[in-house]
Amino acid sequence: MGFLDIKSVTKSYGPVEVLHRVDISAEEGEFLVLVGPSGCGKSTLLNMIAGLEEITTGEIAIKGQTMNGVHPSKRNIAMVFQSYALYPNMTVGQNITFGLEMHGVPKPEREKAMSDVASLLQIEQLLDRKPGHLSGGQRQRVAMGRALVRNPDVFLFDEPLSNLDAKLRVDMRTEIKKLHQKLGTTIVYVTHDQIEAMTLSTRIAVMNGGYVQQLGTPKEIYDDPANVFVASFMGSPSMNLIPARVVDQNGEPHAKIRLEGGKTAQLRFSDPGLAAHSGREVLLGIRPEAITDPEGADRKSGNIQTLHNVVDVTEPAGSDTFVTTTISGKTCIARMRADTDVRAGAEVAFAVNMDKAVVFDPETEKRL
Amino acid sequence: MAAHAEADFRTRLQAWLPKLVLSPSLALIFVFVYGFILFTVYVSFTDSRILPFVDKNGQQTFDLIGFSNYEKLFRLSHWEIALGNMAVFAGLYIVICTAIGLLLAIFLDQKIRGEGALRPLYLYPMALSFIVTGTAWKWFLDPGIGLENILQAWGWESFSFDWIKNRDFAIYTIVLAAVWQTSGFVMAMFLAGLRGIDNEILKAAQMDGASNWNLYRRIIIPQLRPAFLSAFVILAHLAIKTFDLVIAMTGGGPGRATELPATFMYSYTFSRNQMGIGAASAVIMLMTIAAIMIPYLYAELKEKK
Amino acid sequence: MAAATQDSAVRTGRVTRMLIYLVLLLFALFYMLPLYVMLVNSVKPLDEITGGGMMSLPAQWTLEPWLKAWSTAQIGVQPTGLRPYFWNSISMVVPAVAISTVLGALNGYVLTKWRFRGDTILFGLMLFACFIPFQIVLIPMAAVLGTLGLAGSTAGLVLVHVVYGVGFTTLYFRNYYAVFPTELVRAAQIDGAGFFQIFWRILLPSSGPIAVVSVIWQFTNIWNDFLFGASFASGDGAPMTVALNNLVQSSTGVKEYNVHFAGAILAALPTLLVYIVAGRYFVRGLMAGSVKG
Amino acid sequence: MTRLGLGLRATVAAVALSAGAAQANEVEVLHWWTSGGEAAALNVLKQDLEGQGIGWQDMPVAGGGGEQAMTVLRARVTAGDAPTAVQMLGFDILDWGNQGALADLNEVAAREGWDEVVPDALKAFAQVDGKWVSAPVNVHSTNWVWANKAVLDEHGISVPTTWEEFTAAVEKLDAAGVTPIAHGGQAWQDATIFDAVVMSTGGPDFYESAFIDLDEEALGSDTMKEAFDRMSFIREHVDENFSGRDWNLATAMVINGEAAFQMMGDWAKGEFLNAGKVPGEDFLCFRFPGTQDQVTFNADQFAMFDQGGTVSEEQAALASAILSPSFQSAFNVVKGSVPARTDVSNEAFDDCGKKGMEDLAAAAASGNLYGSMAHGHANPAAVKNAIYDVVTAHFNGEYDSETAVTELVDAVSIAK
Repeated sequence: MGFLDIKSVTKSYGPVEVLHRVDISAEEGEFLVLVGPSGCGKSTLLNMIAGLEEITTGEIAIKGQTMNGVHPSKRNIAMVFQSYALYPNMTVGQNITFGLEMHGVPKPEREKAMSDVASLLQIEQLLDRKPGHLSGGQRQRVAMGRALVRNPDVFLFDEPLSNLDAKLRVDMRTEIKKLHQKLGTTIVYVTHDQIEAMTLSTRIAVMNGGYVQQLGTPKEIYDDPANVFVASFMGSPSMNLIPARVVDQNGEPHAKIRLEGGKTAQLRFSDPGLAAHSGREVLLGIRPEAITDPEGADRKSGNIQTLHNVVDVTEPAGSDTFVTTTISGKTCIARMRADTDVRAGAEVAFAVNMDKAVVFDPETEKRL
Repeated sequence: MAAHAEADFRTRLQAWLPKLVLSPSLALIFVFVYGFILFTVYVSFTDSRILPFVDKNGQQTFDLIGFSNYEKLFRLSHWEIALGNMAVFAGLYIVICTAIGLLLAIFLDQKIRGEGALRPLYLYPMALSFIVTGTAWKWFLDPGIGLENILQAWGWESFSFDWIKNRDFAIYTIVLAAVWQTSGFVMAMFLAGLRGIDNEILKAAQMDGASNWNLYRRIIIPQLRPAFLSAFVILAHLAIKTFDLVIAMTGGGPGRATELPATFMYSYTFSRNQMGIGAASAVIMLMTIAAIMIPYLYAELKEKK
Repeated sequence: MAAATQDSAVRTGRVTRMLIYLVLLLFALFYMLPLYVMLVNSVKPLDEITGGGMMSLPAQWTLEPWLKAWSTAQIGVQPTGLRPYFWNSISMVVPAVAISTVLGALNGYVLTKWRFRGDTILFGLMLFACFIPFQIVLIPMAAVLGTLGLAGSTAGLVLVHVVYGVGFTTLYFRNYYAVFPTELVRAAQIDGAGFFQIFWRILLPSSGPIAVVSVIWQFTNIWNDFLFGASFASGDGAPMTVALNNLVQSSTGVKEYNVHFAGAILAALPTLLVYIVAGRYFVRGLMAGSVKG
Repeated sequence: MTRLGLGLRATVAAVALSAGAAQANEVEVLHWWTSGGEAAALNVLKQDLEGQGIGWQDMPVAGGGGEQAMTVLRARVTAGDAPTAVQMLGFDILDWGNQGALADLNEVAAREGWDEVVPDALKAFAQVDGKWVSAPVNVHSTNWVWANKAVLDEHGISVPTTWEEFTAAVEKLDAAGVTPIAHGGQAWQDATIFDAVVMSTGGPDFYESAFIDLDEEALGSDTMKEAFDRMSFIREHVDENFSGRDWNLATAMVINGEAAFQMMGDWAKGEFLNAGKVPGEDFLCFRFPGTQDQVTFNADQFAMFDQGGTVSEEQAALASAILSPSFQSAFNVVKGSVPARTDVSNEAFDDCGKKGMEDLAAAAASGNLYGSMAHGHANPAAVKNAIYDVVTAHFNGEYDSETAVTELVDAVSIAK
């Protein structure tokens, strides 16, 4: 039994089940991120944890106590909303202390708590202003202040950074991470941004279509995706999924792929166990950073395979250059060093790190 | 234990509060609207005259006579005229109000200097009761003392404007006064709608080379759909309720040329002591209202789910 | 207001603008006409009016009709003018507007933020109340008021106006609250605020614009109502419109048109004032809610 | 449905039986006399009662010649809050009396000898089942013609006494470019003329069988068609803007010499007097040509609503005050009508008033006093309004005389 337990929880609206048997358990101090495209059920799940939506079946427990039917304010949780949900008619200070006031905390204590939080978040100078006069980042801080001041068991964040511009988003991301490290409170954080998920979390639940597709540490999710959805959703640019056939050559399993001009290539798998699938059509999953120019290939890798193919497009991104080529009829992105000299139309050598390759069943889209 | 029970009670109370809060209004409406509608339907099947149902001594004074009030109603040429007038009046009134309201709103939305002064001028007629503005209108439209007289005195000898005295045109003067009263309000609704439209869309359309005319026709006016709907409902119900206006301006005349269902209903129920027929006409009016409102409400409320 | 901050993207040429101003001014004249007739005739002696000069400016200006309408005109058997009835109207309109607005706000709050099964149907049923012609309900209303012992009292009139106004106020507030961010309500719930606390502390302070719309609408309708006022008020407690009607309508007596018009403007002053003072918020209120479908 | 109906019936029954709201020692009076003169005259009554220690709770509701007040009355009675006394006309009194809503005034009537001094034709509207239920205030006669003397003199016209003389006068005036007839095109004004025209065309017996007995044969007769033809003649000789005009504006036309005649009840006199005109010098009043011997009347009365059981002291006092000769004289001098009792001194009245009183007494004596159809003293409201519909439609050119006659028969039969 963990600190926060979600046991076989489902949610239905009338006859329509939107969330199917979710089981997640989080330890105290964990930073759990629920990530997925919009409509995947992640916000619904968060709202159920908060008590804003009823649980259809199953149980949600915090510190071993069931929360089913408990009023949101009695769960000792705090929530930061996407729109920040700052009360427009109250000053920042009043916004922060409103919850304490509602819980009957005497005024001096409220003031004390407010000034502590304000100095923690460096928003002392904003306390008398109305939310309408704040910038996006300031509002974000106030919204966090409102959550922090309650000193809750669990913090719930509902896409808190999605309304900020790119730069501020990165800054606030770091800040949230720092705060978590400093306070050590359990956090459940909903986002559709996989980078946020990767950078912030101790564990990630990738959701889609009302199902938890995979629950794991960021590294597990990234390197060991359980299915095609997770593989393509996590990572940017997303994982290349190349149709291939497993062939047996010299007793070892290889991936046979088609190149430009009717040529083929065979890449040896690092995992000999794949020989069992010999003759099958599969999806070969390789992250862009595992396809490089030969000089930039990972020295630690024990299985670098090289192939030559025509370049479609090059996209210099400053730190790296993304090179697009077509393999087995699919567009495939390679990540090369910035100074690599490649031009569109030329035939170039691609070094593929087969240690990082994963294989999916094209029918079920599950890992093989 | 007791504390727990109390907390439990409070939670349950919180859960019931919304419905509890809604219930007084609902109760009022069920009695005072739906109860009364049923009452009216019932009366329409009786031969009640001065009072419904009973006299001072508790004696029943009516008989159930089935649909004969409805039969009488549709035999009355008077009622036919009232219905015909309603169709003309409501049609013109709604269309003209909407057109003027939209035009003024679009014009006012062009960063007009003095908008703040013009707007109340357009709106104020809503604030006045027809008990008296009716008289002012009557005078103004009267050929002997009003517009016709003035223009003729100014030298436009051939000018003629005697609609209010003319059986075939009097209904249009009612439309005129009704439009005067509510078109400003419709303007406000459209203005609000216009102000709510995202400016970026307009800029984009201009980039696309849309002329002002096309901009309004293709981009802006279609986005005002909610405003059109609200305006329609408000105007439709005002049209059906129109009563004071007719009484003040023409009293239903010349002859019966401006009789409307509302004045008909009032006249039969209260002046002519034929409450049964009055109730029957009221039922027909309610059915008309329902026929307009129910599809609207259905569409509106369905959409918002 | 909005005009100042809003940057209309539509550009118009000079000639077009002139035309626009012309049309707007012509309409302004159109709207002013009856008011002109009333004003002009309220400041001239009666013989000038009956002498035929109903549209012309007064040859002789006088405030006599105004004074007479306000304080000495014959309303019933006593020459009290409209003055005493003014307060009757106020004491009826203020509570009726306040109660119907508060009820409408609460209903709108429940119907948007505490939704439950069947709520839209209930709302539709409430809306239908807006469309009942008052003449239809007069007799059954009299029976109910009589049973409740409220006939001939201000309380009865307030009840009547609340009943037939609550549909409108609910409509206005519901549409307004429908676009009010639900996250704020959720945040407040998590903060531990109860049903009324959320309404009172979170929604109500932001309801200014729509409250203006609701108040203007209700104030105008109730102030101008004649039928209910005449039927359900006692003689002394009759509202302004009933007194005005008694001043203006007389089948077999001398008609002092100048006094009638002065009285009419006096009776309309409060509503005119409401429109002028609150009118600038009116469009904003409509914009914030009621026309957003 | 049935249960609801029963429930509502029970409700209405319960409230109808409960007593009115006026407090003891107070009368609440619903009336529509709100314009200066008549209201002031009513104030005399109020002061009279106050002198006896009875308060007067005023409840004026003007509009539509009492229609508005009748609507309010309906609501008040339904609410169980009936006023003590209500100004009423003709058939309304009988209708309410038949509902059992009115108090029995026989005791006062006997004490004060009303039976001897009130004309029978009037009594017919003040008694229900042999019981006095209301106190008549005045008698208006409605078959008057008002004329501008200067205009008539200028064109050498003397007072017409027959329809032919009248048409000759009218055509003469028309030829001279004077508007012969001032008229306001409102249903009741059209009907007021129609009353006089029917009386003049068909004589009193015809009037009685058509309007009082509602005899279909009379209603559909050629005489009726003739009456409608005469209406057409009048229609052709009113000015173009007659439609919707208030009666007093029409009177103003006669006062100002813009028109020669107006057919209107005796209340029009107030307008002339108010304009500083002198009867006999500036203006003339005479019976509609061909009705010199008849008087069509309407009478304002105060009906007393039953306050539970017997008539209250206050109601008795009010009724007695209304019929006192001093009030009858004082009120009617102002109002232009004549007293409801025939024994009041004519001293205070002007020429027109004196003539009115003489005519009334003579007509009452000779059985020539008839209730006015146009003013609800010949038939019930439903029929009256049905006739209005036809008359006004015809007057405004919707029907020709032929159609009008058939429509009249039809409309009356639906409304009966």
